[in-house]
Amino acid sequence: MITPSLILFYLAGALTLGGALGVVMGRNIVYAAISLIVSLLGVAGVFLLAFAEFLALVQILIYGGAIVIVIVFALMLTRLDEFQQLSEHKQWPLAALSALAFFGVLAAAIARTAVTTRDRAEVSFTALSESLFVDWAIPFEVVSLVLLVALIGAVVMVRRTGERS
Amino acid sequence: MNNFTLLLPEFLLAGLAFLVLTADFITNDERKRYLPWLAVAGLGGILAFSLIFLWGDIGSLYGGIFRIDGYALFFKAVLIVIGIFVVLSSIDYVKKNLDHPGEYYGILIFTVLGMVLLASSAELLTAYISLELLSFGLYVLVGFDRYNPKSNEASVKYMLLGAFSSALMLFGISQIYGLLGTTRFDEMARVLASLPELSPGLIVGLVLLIAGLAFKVAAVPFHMWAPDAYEGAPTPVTAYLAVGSKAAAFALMLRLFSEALIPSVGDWQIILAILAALTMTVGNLGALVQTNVKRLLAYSSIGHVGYLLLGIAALAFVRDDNTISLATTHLAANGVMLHIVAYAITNIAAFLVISVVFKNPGNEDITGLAGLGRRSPFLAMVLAASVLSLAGLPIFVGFVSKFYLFNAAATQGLLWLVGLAIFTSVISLYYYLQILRQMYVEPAEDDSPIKVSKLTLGVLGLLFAGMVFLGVYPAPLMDAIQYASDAIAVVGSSGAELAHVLD
Amino acid sequence: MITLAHFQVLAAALFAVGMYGVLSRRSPVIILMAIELMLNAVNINLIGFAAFGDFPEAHRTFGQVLVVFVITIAAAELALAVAIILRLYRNKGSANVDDVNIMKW
Amino acid sequence: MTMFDSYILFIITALPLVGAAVMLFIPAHRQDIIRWFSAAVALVVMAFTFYVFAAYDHEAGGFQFMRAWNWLELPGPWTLGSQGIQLGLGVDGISVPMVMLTGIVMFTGVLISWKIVDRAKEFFILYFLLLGGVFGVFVALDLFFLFFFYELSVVPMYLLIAVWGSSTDFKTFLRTKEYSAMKLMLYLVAGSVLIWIALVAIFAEAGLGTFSILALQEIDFSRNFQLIFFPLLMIGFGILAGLWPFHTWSPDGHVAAPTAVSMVHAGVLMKLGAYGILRVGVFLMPEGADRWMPLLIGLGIVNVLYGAFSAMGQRDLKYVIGYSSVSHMGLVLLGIATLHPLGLGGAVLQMFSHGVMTALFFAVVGAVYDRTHTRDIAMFSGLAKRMVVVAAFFVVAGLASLGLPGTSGFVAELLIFLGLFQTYPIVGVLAVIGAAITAVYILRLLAKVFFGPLDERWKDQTDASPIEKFSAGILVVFILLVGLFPFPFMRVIDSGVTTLLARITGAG
Repeated sequence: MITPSLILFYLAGALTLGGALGVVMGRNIVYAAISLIVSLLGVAGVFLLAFAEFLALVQILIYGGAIVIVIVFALMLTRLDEFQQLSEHKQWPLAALSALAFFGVLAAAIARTAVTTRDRAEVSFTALSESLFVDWAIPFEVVSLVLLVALIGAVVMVRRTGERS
Repeated sequence: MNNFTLLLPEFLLAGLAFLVLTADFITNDERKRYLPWLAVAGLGGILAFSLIFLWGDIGSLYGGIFRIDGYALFFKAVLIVIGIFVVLSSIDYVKKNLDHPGEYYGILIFTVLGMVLLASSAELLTAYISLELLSFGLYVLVGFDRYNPKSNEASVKYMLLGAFSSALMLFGISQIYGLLGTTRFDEMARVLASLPELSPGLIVGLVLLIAGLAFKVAAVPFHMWAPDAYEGAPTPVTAYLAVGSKAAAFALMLRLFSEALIPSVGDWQIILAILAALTMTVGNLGALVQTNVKRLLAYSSIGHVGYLLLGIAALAFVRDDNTISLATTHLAANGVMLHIVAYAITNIAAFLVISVVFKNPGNEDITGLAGLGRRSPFLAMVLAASVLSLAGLPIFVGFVSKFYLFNAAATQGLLWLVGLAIFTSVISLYYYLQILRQMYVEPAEDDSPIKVSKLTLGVLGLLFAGMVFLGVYPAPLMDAIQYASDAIAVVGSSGAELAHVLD
Repeated sequence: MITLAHFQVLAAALFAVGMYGVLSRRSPVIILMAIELMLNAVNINLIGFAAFGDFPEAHRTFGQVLVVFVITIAAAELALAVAIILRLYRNKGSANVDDVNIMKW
Repeated sequence: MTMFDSYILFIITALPLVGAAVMLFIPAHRQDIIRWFSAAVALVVMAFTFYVFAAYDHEAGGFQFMRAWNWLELPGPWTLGSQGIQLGLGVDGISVPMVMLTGIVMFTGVLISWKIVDRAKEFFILYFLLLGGVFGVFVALDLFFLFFFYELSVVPMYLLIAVWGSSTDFKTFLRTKEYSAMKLMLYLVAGSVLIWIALVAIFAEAGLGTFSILALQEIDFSRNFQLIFFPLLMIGFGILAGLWPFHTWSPDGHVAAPTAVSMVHAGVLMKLGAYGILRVGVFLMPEGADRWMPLLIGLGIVNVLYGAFSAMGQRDLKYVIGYSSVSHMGLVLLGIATLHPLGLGGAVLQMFSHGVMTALFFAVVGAVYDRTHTRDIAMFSGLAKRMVVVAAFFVVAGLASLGLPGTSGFVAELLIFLGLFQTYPIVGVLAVIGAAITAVYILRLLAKVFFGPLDERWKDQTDASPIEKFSAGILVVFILLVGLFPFPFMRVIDSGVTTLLARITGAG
């Protein structure tokens, strides 16, 4: 049954997949970055359709904002023209084949796996935050350490102090 | 109610890392040489504290996502000791070749924390996050030789493939979450035991989870990052990569497979067995053609991952009629843990010798070992002992652990795989003997004796003593291991059967 | 009507596209973006299960919690990876950036 | 049993290992201390092995001097309770002569190695490790430890040959010591693969949770199991015993090895293989043994004839001895394969006899090589004129080798032939022919090298040094002792063989 939400889903899905294809097929890294934004916005749309408004917001802020900006900054810091000509491996048909095979297996598994479902239901924001900060406090703490390590690591990697010639 | 005092060692580890980072920040260059000693003292203190404080103290936090038991305690001790040895073997190397010692040791301690958390995780998300803490630290450490393009490249490659494997694993976790409704190990086991058979979606999830883990431990065919990463990384980090990350990943795998997935052992045993067969074969054959010592040891460690996977595959005896016997699960679990310890001691020693012998990082050709037997008899003896232990020859610990592990697997009905394992183990002897030959038979180009610092001598002496002592008298270690495996094996050694008929 | 299968198939497709990118491209930056796509596929899958799964409330929430963690890790991963790639780029010079051939063994 | 008796086997095995450990801490340049220390340890060990032989009660038979220590528990639902791995030691009539043989060769080998100056410390450490392993195999009553010591005795060989050995120049090609060492290692370790597989299979099949031979002998393994796994043991141990066609490591290895190592290797180590076939193969799988023995007969007779013919064609003195070892080990294998009291007894005695005799051979050849720096037979003539004592030793070894009455070889070979005639008469005839060929090449060798006119090149050669005389003398004494008074030896051996055969008839 075609419902408006289904049409929206297809739209968001097309955006997601189209953007994704743009990322992995493109020859130009700037276009790839823009395609990535498109795709990630599509994912945010999908989140909305699953009543995950908070996550959709997070998705737009973190991905659309932070992550893509990091990538673009990185490109700016390097000489952009070097990235104009991107290429594939010689064995890209093999990669395409394995990706297709992977999708085939997954699709078949989805088709043959009966899952008991119920109507779409949203997860309340309070429940989410309570779960995040109470039930999953340990992983949450650890994730903050992961971020810290990534930060220190990034600083170590890029900082110029003590640079040898 | 959550008893947070159980988490004290973890908090202390995080605190120690912060302390080292802060100390680095506020001290001048002269004082920075005390940083590693601060790290060692801290780790030693935390080790002692954990052993005294947590002994026999069993509990779980947040309804079982995080388990403090004998198994976690055992690995906590093993992993912290590994951390101490890696710090000790880094001191000279870092002073000579790397800058930013504070960040180096700080990140190292964070990865130790990640490993320790991994051994306690009894839930997939917690395990995943801990694994990422470990992996992120390792990505940075591998690239820590910032001005060496090989190190950069190793880091990039390791990071990209690590992230790729994380994605695979996460997809597997999402499937398991969606189809089992839980990611807690004990609940997973319960749900799995109630299923008449595994749905295709679930099988895909399990396979992806296994594939992701296989990437992390460099099992064939997910091993291609390992030789490059091992070669490019600073040598002490290579040791850490070979030892610490694998010990921790197998600590997780052992718990995962024996606590959560054991009811469906009939489905994954063959997957793991094939993975193990490929890994031990490719690893040992690949090592035959290597001329770079670090690459050689990388392939050898891939071979050893094959043996450990064999042990995991042998956690249960699947009979011809698809009934499962868990009567000798302990034997296999003990074998895996013993081999992890043996492999850890041996590899740290081998890499430490290599980091001392090879002055210029980036050029570790095997001929550089020529004449080591005359240049430094002690270093040569330790390296000889290490490779013989890796080859599984007595009187070194590698012999006992391989024998125990293979024996366990044979008892579980995997004799064909044991035959292959023993056979590849002989192949490995060939390239290990090449190392011996370089050291003792070939003459050196530069015959000057090698100066070895007292610290390195002490550390190597300790490791050598450990290799021989555990090779001759492993009983005390086995008692500890038995204590650990009592905590994870679902069915005790009473011989009870899990009545689960598949299909 | 949207069903769980829609989400699952979309996730699978996105995951496969990302996988193709990782396996076929030579530029580390593009590979990084492809990995982000794969992680987003995971998130779609999780969101789908959280919305449609016949679980108790706490377990449905967990699906979204997992997504939060994945997004956080993805962000950290990307920042670190970009830093490491920049370091490589500086040392090797521009011409060789594409030669980080991850399929070599 | 006294306190001392219960520890004697442990002491014999541990002393060389402890000695090796102690030597680690002696400074490398104090070679005099190292030599005297090694000799002292070896002498004490040899004395203890004599004691074991003398004190073994052959009338009681069975395993004696038994002692077991729990070493490792193995968790599992074992019916006997959790036994695990034990360091179980004990000797029966078969192992007692082997232990004594090892003691003799060990001591004489240390004396022969007196001249080694290059890295003497490392040499003696490895040598002692090797011998600790050999003793361990002969006294272990637990399959794990048997294998442990077996591997331990293999490991040091590589370095002993590759570092202290010598390469052989065959005009057309060079057989380097590294090549020989590697070949020997890979063959032996390939053999241990088969053994290892068989051992874990035995453990899994028995389901007792123990490796103790005494416990495992109570199990009647199924016929199929025995048929599949006995050949693994036979070939695996057979490789070390020089079984054709897996023997090619042996001449190369023996020739490349330094003298003392050749002595130990040909004299003792190859016996480990034959001993393993008996102790593990025949003892635990009598039915499999019974079925597979015709194959061993076939391979063994090839060994005898092929080894003898090859020895005849060699131009290198040491290769002659190397191939004669292959031939003589063939006799041992034939004796085992008869599964007849006479043949088996002969095989064990031949193991002892060949061990002493080959050690003497290699000691003599080593003495000649040290003085002349060549082993090419064509270069030698009339050496006896300058080296009377060396020649005399060689004659004794040669006569023992061709089985002259009055030497140990005679008794041993006679028993094997008698056993063969009782079971496989045609093979017996062939074996006698093999012995005849041995006589031909040994006598020709004697005539060419030691008698005849003295070659001018060697007119300044000196005779054996006192230390060489002493060590070779010990070996000569044993050759004659066994040849003239075989009964004390046979009594001990028979007690072991009888028990073994009782198992086969029981199973058959």
